[in-house]
Amino acid sequence: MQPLEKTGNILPLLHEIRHALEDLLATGQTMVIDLQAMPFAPSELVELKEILGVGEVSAELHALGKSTIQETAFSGAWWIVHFNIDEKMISQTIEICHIPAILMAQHADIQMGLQQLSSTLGGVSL
Amino acid sequence: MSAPTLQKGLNAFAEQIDAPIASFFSSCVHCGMCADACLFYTETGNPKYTPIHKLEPLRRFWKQEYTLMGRLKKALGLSKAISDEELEEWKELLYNSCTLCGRCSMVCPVGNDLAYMIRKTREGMAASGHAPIDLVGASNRSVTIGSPMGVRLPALQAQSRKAAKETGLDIPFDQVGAEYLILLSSMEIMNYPEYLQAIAKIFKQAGKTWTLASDAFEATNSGIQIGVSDIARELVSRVVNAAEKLQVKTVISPECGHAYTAIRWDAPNLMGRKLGFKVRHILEVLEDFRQSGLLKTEGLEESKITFHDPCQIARRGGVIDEPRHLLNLVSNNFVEMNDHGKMNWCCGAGGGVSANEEAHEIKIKVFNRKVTQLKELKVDTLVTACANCRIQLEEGLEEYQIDLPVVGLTEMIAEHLVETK
Amino acid sequence: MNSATFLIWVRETGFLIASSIFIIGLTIRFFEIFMLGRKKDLSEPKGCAMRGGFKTIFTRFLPQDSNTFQRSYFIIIAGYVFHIGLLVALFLLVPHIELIRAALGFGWVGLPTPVVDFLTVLSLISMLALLWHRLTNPVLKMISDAGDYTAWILTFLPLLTGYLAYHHLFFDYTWLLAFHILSAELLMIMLPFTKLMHTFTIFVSRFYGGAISGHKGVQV
Amino acid sequence: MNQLSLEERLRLHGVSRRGFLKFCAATASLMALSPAMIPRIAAALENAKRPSVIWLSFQECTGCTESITRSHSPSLESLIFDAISLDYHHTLQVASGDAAEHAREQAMKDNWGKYILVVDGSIPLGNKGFSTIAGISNVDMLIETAKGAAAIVAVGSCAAFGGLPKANPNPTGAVSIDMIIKDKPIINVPGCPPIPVVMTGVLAHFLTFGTLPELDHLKRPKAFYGQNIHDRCYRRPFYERGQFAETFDDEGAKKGWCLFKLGCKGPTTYNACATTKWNGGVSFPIESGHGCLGCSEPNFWDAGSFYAPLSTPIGHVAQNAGYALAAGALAGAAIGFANKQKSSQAIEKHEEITVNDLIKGETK
Repeated sequence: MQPLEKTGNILPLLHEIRHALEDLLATGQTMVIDLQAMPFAPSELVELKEILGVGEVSAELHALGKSTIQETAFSGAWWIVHFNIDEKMISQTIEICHIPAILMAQHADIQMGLQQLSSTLGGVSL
Repeated sequence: MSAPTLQKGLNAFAEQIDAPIASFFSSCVHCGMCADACLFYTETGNPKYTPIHKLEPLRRFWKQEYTLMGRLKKALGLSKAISDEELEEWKELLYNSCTLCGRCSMVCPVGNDLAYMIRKTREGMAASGHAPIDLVGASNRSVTIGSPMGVRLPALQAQSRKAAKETGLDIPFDQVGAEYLILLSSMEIMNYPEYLQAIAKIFKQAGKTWTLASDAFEATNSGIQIGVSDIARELVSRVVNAAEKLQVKTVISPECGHAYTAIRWDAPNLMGRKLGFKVRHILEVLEDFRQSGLLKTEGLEESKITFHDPCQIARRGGVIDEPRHLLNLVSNNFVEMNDHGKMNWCCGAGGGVSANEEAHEIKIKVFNRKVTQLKELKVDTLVTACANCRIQLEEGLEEYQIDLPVVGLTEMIAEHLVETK
Repeated sequence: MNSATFLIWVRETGFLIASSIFIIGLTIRFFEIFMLGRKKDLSEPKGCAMRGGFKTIFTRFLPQDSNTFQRSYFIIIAGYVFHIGLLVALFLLVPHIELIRAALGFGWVGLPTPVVDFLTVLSLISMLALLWHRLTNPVLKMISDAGDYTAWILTFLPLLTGYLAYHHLFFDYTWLLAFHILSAELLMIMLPFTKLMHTFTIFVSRFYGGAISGHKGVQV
Repeated sequence: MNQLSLEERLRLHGVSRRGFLKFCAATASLMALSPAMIPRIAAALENAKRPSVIWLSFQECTGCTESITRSHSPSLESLIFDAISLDYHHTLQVASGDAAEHAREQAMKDNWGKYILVVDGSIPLGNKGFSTIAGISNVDMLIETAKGAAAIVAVGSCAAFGGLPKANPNPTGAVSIDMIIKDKPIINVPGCPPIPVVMTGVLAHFLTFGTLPELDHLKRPKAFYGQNIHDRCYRRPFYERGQFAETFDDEGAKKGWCLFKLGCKGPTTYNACATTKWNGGVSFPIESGHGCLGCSEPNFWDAGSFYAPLSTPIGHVAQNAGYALAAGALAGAAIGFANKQKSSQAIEKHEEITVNDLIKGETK
């Protein structure tokens, strides 16, 4: 059996990533590419992943299910996949940025954490 | 006797419409290629001379009477009826500026035979009284006198005596049982008596019997040119009757284009029966003689010569290879014009144009096409095989001040005959 | 009416109407022509009318000689490119072959779409050039009538809408496809009653013309 | 509870702000919106209130409801449903009989002018009795419920376009929702059934922005129905090259060639199947080896065989051609005969022309 036909969308996508990285360096402009908005042949996402490779940073997030944040071999380009509690994929994107926003500690969460820490400190004596 | 009317003209159109015409009009895509093939257009640049445009009256008639859509439109009053005024306007296009040469028929990409249709359109034109007065006169003389130029038997007899004296040969008249019946055109009798002498010599050498018919010597047929089959039939039947009475095997058309068409192709159809004899053009007969070794010539023309194909003989008659074989028999410097054979350019005077004084000016103007061809070649002698072409060639060359002798092919062959006693 | 129901209409009712008129019209036209008949030529033949007729059907695809070509090169080249493009698009595009297969029960192999697309573009350009020629050349200006322009539009529209539909240009594809089919149906309806009839009668007229020459022994 | 914003409710469930942002990212993807819209979505959802939804099912097969409930437990879709108050759905609700109808009336009263009305199934107009709920005919219930709705979502091809009940000859006189309701914003979410996330995407949009998404000429949200299946099909290159599967089990089919010749309606179908796909992004019909039926297009059920190429005519072409040929031959023979007569008569009428008959006005 011959390999299945390709949409040919990988090459333009790689070009898009290249331009986005150039912009990031030049102006600090970040960008998100939604992989689910594009048609891909069954084999193509695998191929894309192989081309982009694995970079230095890899993170895992646990909020409303798992999320994986993987820097690609091209620093500044991140492969981000969100899963729901059922471990079904709900979103798959490539982000071009210094660090994905989702990794940043959020103001509201810090505040809540701070409250908890304060009450912990108030309730016990070490 | 009744005067021509539009009604008679339209009736004649209806008589002429047949499957070929219906298919021709159905196929025409108005591409305009016929204009580029017509010397009346190429030499004047006037688009009204486009061959298919000349057929507009017939096309409209066909459309209105013989197509579903045309009939519907006519019933709804949406179509323009054909009028006398219109036919009168088209007279110039159908008679003065068409020689029925059929060059347009050869280039038409959908294969339309436009010359065939123009010939048929002329039936309606004549029946409705829109034929040129000079052609009417010529037809009148043909029917009443026996020749369009008014040549009577005594004139021919005088020429025959002269020929007999020149050649020392007998010029036979009304010989029952002769193998060949020789026809002549008035032009040959009056302008080119050499032809008759050449015939006498050639047939003598070939050892073939021949005769003239005192009641049917004229080969030309004004009925064909003006487009009246009844007159054409009347004229052609004289030849047919004479040939059958004299029991000849073959009737020979002289060096005249439309005469050949009239007797060779039209006669049986006009008479409505097959003929009891064969009809050949003189060139075909000469070529027959050559092939059978009956034509012994000596000497070759030194001068550079070319051949003007008469349209009716070549493109409309299929006599194309014959003159070339004959020319190469007596010349070693025969060259072809750029367009020749079935693609030759007409001299501009055929199809009744030469008999039509109204067409004189344009006839000379379009001769420029032949002048251009001849200038390219720079020959010493121009040979042809049609008396009508020959007159136009001589007259045209004179007008364009070109000094170039024009010779009939039959005479040229006769010049080279080996003298036998 | 929305595009989807319009598409169904042209594929169903529209096609039924168009194909009926097309077939009825064609048949009538052929009866009109052939039933007129022609007189038997009683003159002794010099050549063969039949051979001349059938030969001319093919030989007249090309100009008689190089001089004729030089004199009319524009109309010949543009005409050729236009016809080739049109015929390739009509008979070698797979969706069209499927239509033929559905209607007649047989089909053949098609060409890759980019090839058809390229020839369609050439065809469209040629048609525009031919129109310009018709509007400016003195001969064509004189001999052209409403029928010539109608025929041009009827032929141009299916090519154009087909091209637009294939490239999804300007309009929603469903509308374009429906208009493309509709334009082809208009062409079918009008073909028997316009000069487009030459599509079929060209073989008849070439035969007759060639037979007249062939009978007289003129090489065709 | 209904007065809390979505973010507040999520926080009550112990979801962090990060989790909320992740939810927003997934929602953007779900609504086919640009990722750049995520901050706007977050801002909107922070304040979004829980709207009431009334779901009416008329002449339908419950396929649409099946489709939307395919994705169960705490999936994204269910979170969206968490965020709305589904106050009436006669298939899904626990209540029955009078209580059920009462729930609808109560929800209408409580949220008059604000609730979303979701409808699946077409409305039979041939006879009101063809389809009733609790003794109320479909058309009456629709008109009554639509009055207080903020917007109507016509889910599935039946509600949107009349669907299979409307298929020729349409025995029940079925019509789509927009044929009856003219004064309310209507959004069509066709498909047989629609892709589940497309249904929830539309609700998410309403929830997020409080407005309907941008619609096409068939009132379908452009975000999901703006793209043509054929354009986004990964088998498109085969179409270009002229490589087609001729049967479902030939070499071409095995090699994944284009399904055009097997009747694929992809070229005239606008839907998100080729990108969003089905069953959590697993596949879609063409990927599974079957041509697109065009189920999200009006009257797809009357567009001829599912297995006849799009370029072929619908109906009995050959038979019709036979009749036309016969009719043409008859008419042609009659006309041809008349033509022939005309010529023969002309020949009969022919008066011989002599040389004296050629000049007009001349009498001799």
